[in-house]
Amino acid sequence: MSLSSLLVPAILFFALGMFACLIKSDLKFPPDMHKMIVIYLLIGIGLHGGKALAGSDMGSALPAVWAALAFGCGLPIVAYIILRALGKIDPLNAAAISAHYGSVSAGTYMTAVAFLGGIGVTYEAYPVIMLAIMESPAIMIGLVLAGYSRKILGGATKADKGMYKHLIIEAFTNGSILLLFGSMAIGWVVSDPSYKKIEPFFELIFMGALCIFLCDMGMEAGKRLSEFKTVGVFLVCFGIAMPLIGAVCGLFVGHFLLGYSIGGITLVTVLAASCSYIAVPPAMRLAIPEANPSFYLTLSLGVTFPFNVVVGIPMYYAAAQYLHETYYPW
Amino acid sequence: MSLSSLLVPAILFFALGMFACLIKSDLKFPPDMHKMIVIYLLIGIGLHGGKALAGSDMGSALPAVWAALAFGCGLPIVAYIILRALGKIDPLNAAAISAHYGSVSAGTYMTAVAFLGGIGVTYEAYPVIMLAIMESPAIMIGLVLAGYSRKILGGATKADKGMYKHLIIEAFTNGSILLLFGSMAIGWVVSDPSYKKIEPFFELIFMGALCIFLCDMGMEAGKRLSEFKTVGVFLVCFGIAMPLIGAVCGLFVGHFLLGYSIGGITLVTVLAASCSYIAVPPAMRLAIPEANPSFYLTLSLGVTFPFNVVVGIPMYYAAAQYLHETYYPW
Amino acid sequence: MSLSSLLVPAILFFALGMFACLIKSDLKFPPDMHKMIVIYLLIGIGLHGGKALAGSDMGSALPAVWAALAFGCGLPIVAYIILRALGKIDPLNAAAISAHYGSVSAGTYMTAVAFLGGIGVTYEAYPVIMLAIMESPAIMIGLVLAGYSRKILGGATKADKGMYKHLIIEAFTNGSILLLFGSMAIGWVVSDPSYKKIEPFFELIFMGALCIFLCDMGMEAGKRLSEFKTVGVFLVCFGIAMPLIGAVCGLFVGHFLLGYSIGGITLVTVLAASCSYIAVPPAMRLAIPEANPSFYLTLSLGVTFPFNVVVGIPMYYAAAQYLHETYYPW
Amino acid sequence: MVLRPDILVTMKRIEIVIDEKSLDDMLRLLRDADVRGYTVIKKAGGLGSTGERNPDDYVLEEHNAVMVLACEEDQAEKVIMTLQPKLKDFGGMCLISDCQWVIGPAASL
Amino acid sequence: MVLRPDILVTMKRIEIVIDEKSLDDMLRLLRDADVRGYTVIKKAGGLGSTGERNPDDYVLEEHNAVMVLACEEDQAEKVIMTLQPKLKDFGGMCLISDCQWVIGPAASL
Amino acid sequence: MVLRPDILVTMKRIEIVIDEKSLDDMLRLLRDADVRGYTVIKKAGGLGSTGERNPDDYVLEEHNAVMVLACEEDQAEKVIMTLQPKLKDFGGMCLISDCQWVIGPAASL
Ligand SMILES: Nc1ncnc2c1ncn2[C@@H]1O[C@H](COP(=O)(O)O)[C@@H](O)[C@H]1O
Ligand SMILES: Nc1ncnc2c1ncn2[C@@H]1O[C@H](COP(=O)(O)O)[C@@H](O)[C@H]1O
Ligand SMILES: Nc1ncnc2c1ncn2[C@@H]1O[C@H](COP(=O)(O)O)[C@@H](O)[C@H]1O
Ligand code: NA
Ligand code: NA
Ligand code: NA
Repeated sequence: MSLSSLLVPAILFFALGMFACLIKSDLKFPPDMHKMIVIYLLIGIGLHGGKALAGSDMGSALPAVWAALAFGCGLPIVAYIILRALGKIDPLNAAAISAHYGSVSAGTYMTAVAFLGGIGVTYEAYPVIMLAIMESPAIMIGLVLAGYSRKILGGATKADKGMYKHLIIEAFTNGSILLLFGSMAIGWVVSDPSYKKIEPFFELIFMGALCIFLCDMGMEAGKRLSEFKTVGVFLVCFGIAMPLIGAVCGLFVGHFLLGYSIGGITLVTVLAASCSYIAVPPAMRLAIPEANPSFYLTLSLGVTFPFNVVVGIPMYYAAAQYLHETYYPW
Repeated sequence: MSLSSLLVPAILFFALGMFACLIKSDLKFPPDMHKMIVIYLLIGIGLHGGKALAGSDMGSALPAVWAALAFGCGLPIVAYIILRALGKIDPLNAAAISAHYGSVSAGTYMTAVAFLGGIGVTYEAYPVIMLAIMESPAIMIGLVLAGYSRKILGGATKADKGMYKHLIIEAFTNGSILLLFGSMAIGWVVSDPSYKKIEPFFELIFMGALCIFLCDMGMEAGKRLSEFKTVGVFLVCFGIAMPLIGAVCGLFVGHFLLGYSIGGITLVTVLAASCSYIAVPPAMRLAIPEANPSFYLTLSLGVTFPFNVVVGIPMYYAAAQYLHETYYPW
Repeated sequence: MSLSSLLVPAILFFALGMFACLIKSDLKFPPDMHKMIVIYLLIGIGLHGGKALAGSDMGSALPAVWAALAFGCGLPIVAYIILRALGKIDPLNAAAISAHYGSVSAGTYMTAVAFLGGIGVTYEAYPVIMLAIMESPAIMIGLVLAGYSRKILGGATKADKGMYKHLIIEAFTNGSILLLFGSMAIGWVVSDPSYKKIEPFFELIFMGALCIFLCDMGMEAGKRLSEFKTVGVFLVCFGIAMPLIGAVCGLFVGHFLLGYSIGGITLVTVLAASCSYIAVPPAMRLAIPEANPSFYLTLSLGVTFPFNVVVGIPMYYAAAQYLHETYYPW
Repeated sequence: MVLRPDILVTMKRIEIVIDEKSLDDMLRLLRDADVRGYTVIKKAGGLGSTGERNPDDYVLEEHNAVMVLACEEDQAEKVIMTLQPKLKDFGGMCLISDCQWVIGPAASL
Repeated sequence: MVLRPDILVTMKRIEIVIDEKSLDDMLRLLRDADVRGYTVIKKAGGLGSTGERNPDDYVLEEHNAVMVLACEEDQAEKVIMTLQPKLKDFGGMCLISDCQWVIGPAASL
Repeated sequence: MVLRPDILVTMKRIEIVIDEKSLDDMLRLLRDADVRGYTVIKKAGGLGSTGERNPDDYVLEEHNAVMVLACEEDQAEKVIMTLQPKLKDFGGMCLISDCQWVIGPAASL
């Protein structure tokens, strides 16, 4: 893997966005533009994934589903323990932060797809299912951790049952998850000639639109990064260490348990290492109003996301490559 | 026509939007996104239509123009009579609702185009002229019906002359009509190599963009549909019966008078069966402030539009096919 | 050059936008749509330019840089002298207006590119550097002219040093300039296969998106044009004469000094003739609050921009052709 | 004030700020209290007991709605009596002040 | 109020809500009445005698504009006298209330 | 007013309009004055001593922010004392008026 393979346009645009933020440029993308591109990209991933799944063996998808659930439930607990034991972070903030790490970042996933595409590496159809599944369980675990934390603190449970129900329903009717699942289903059922008609919009121009999205995310990450002082050194370190822990789990699961190709392992690793900034933050804001949003937002958007995009993805790919060549299990 | 031909992505995305609304998902597209896609789609249809017309015999376009005017003037009167005679709807609401059914829905037209494209059926260049022409006459007839209704009611005419003039001018300077006619004219005059340069944007990615538009429309229709209780059973039935009446007229005119191919008949039928939710509602709101907007909006967006998109178009196509094969007039 | 070569879709859409404004249509594009397309187009130009530059001799780019700086500094001074000597315009308004003419309009540049593309004329890679460079120097000269004007007027310098520093920093961190330079750099460094992935989005659909942009600009120009009474006959004449003066300089520099092809000369001429409506107006509003914004906005957007788009570009092209054929310097 | 009193009616101005998500519930309550006029401004931000609400935040986009309604004193009382028991649930703020409504020309009344 | 009276000027606060389409006419009237300061918030919704206006409605998007202007009492009178005859045409509402304008440091006045 | 006085607290309503660019500085000042509640509406337009600000203008897009804050009288004094020296720099306007805050049901206080 040469240096030039790191010069993926999408990642360079991310860097451009961060640079714009760094030099305090007045560059600003309209907020609605961001929402539109997210909608477009989610549908695009969904359709593409659905089409790929339609052509693959669905029995083999089950292990991916289990892996997704395991990540979604396991990683937040690991994160919670680390935050509590090593960082002495107060229980409610720890719970809120943890939930984010069980979930995924579609932006990181798409950057990884762009990265793999740039160096011509193929991958399995299943990771996209994991992407769609992983957003919700982490929210549930976040609620459980919050309840546990409140018990520790001994205070009255501020969050009533109605809210929990509301949050659980929301976790499954969440717009982006619905869009992802819905377009996966559509990609699955439509005939090839029908798909061909919409392919130019959803596939041909996808990578370009992703560049604009990542440029915007770069600015957003830069803004958050500039607040890193408020979160302290420990949390910043955690924001880099936690994706690495997730990555190790992802590499292990992707290679030994799922037995994917290098591309597939990379994507599974990226899913495990990434951290939500779409569905989980609003849920945690509602479920744990006592937690400080600037903690989990700075970590998720300002530390872990840029780390994964700029450093993580190539690293995970290299690790997947090494693993695949060294411990070839068959 | 097999079931799979109904699995047009555009229609599936419409269903996804309605589903999102049904399960009360928080999915929401930015309002500006909707406006942008509408602008894009109108220009796209216009350019495509203009280019097609440039290559066809303009003398043959005249019957289409007459048919459009006849639909625009005749259908609202039919609707008004039905609403008054059968439904005992008060005159002003009847007038406001009627006007909508003389006009057309570009969204339904585009879905029909996507449907025909999906099953590989070609069509004449003229229906797009009808689309462009039909928006305005219905507004005029709506004004006439409103004046007539007011005379019946014997009250002072609330709407002054200035407003009528204003509305008539608006009916012809209306943004979407202008965009449609303007881009038709541009598609007409530009040379083929020039057109090739803009074709990727306006044609290649058209069907994909239409999917996003219809997903949004599905949510909008779902929202309106949920208000159907306020309009009552009679009006909901009318909202399904009236497009069928329009469709019968459309089939007859398209086949026997215009002598179009199956695809062309289908489009003419769709135009006659569809019902405006762009230019007519604001005009009626201004012209007949006494009418209840939730009546005509629920009917147009919540009943007739989804009926046409999901059930109507394949039905009209089947009918056109049957007609074309059975009563081949030549 | 036949008449049909003037029927470039982009220019026709500009005319459509002006027409919509003229007939007072309610056509209106969402403001965010405009911002989004501008962002997209700037990135598109930048990437394309960067890619072209990567394949060309960078030593030869230096003369283009010098020419850009010369235009940026020289043209405002010429404009200032004309406005003061012939028009008796008050010093501060003259300074504000002048600054605009040293800068460039990316919209005009892109229209010229579309025009050349439409008639199949190629051009050098260097003018895009000039486009990126020329926005800032004119702002500096504007500040200098403002300071000079204030000295003439003998009043206290209203603008403090802090603001000057702020403006100079802004001139270099300005969003659009950053976007242009940034994407030029990205286009430069990315590998060909990587570029291919984002090309469909940034190049294939570029010309179509430009049409929508120019339709919007047509409406904007129309709105401004309708205010031409407030600026008076002299300024309107200036708004047409000044681009012609710039064009003569551009033709001379492009042909004799830079030795470009017909396409290249046309673009250099367009840059010299065009007039900023993005970065310069806000800078002048801040630097010279005493100047009347409706003067420079009407001139820049309402007079010079439409003049260049509709009349100027074909004229400059014809002149470049004539010059190239008559005074072939080698 | 020198203004002719015949064109001014003394009224109460009620100004409410709540989370945009609760706006529909609030409007329903207002309609129950027979309110026949109000103005709503959405996408407002603010700071309150539940922290900051920033409509421009990329991830945690939260909006307030500002509502203004002018009504006669007894109507205002009715409104306040209807709203007051729910105010804790809605959060936000509810202010009342005095104002004068300018009425249009008598002819067309 | 314990606030030093030298930094407060008693003024009238005029608050107008009208259909956004009539905003330009209204502003023209205000300029005729020599108003030299106002604030406008667009895209407001509301309920009034002509029904609901909902800026978020997909089909029937209608906007109100909210205008606030602070001026001295006699200026306020002039404004009201100019506006009042047109109020029926504009629809919406026009409120006046008392307020105090905080003036900046005297030095730079 | 017949409204039960136990649910009303007399307060001051401060209304500030400034350039959106200065909003952050203003909010910082307010936080320094221990303000614990405010509401902000952005993207307002207006006319003032520095000319027109039009958030819809294509080239010269300029926004005002409207801030409303309700607080007790002594708090209001503190706020005004903090803001007043900077008002010239900020430009815009700052109004104070009287209002009454409606407090929620006592039970959940
Ligand atoms: N004292 C206040 N002055 C102005 N606005 C307030 C005040 N308190 C609360 N608000 C507004 O009400 C919203 C919700 O308040 P809360 O429920 O207390 O968090 C805040 O975001 C503010 O916009
Ligand atoms: N009593 C009121 N209180 C607050 N706003 C009002 C009131 N009456 C009317 N409005 C506003 O004025 C707009 C137009 O009113 P109208 O012309 O009566 O329909 C409404 O949409 C409201 O936003
Ligand atoms: N008398 C006034 N009434 C209402 N708003 C005002 C007034 N004076 C100034 N403003 C607002 O404050 C902004 C800035 O004012 P200025 O700094 O004087 O230009 C204006 O754009 C208006 O929105
Ligand atoms: Na994860
Ligand atoms: Na019809
Ligand atoms: Na120039």
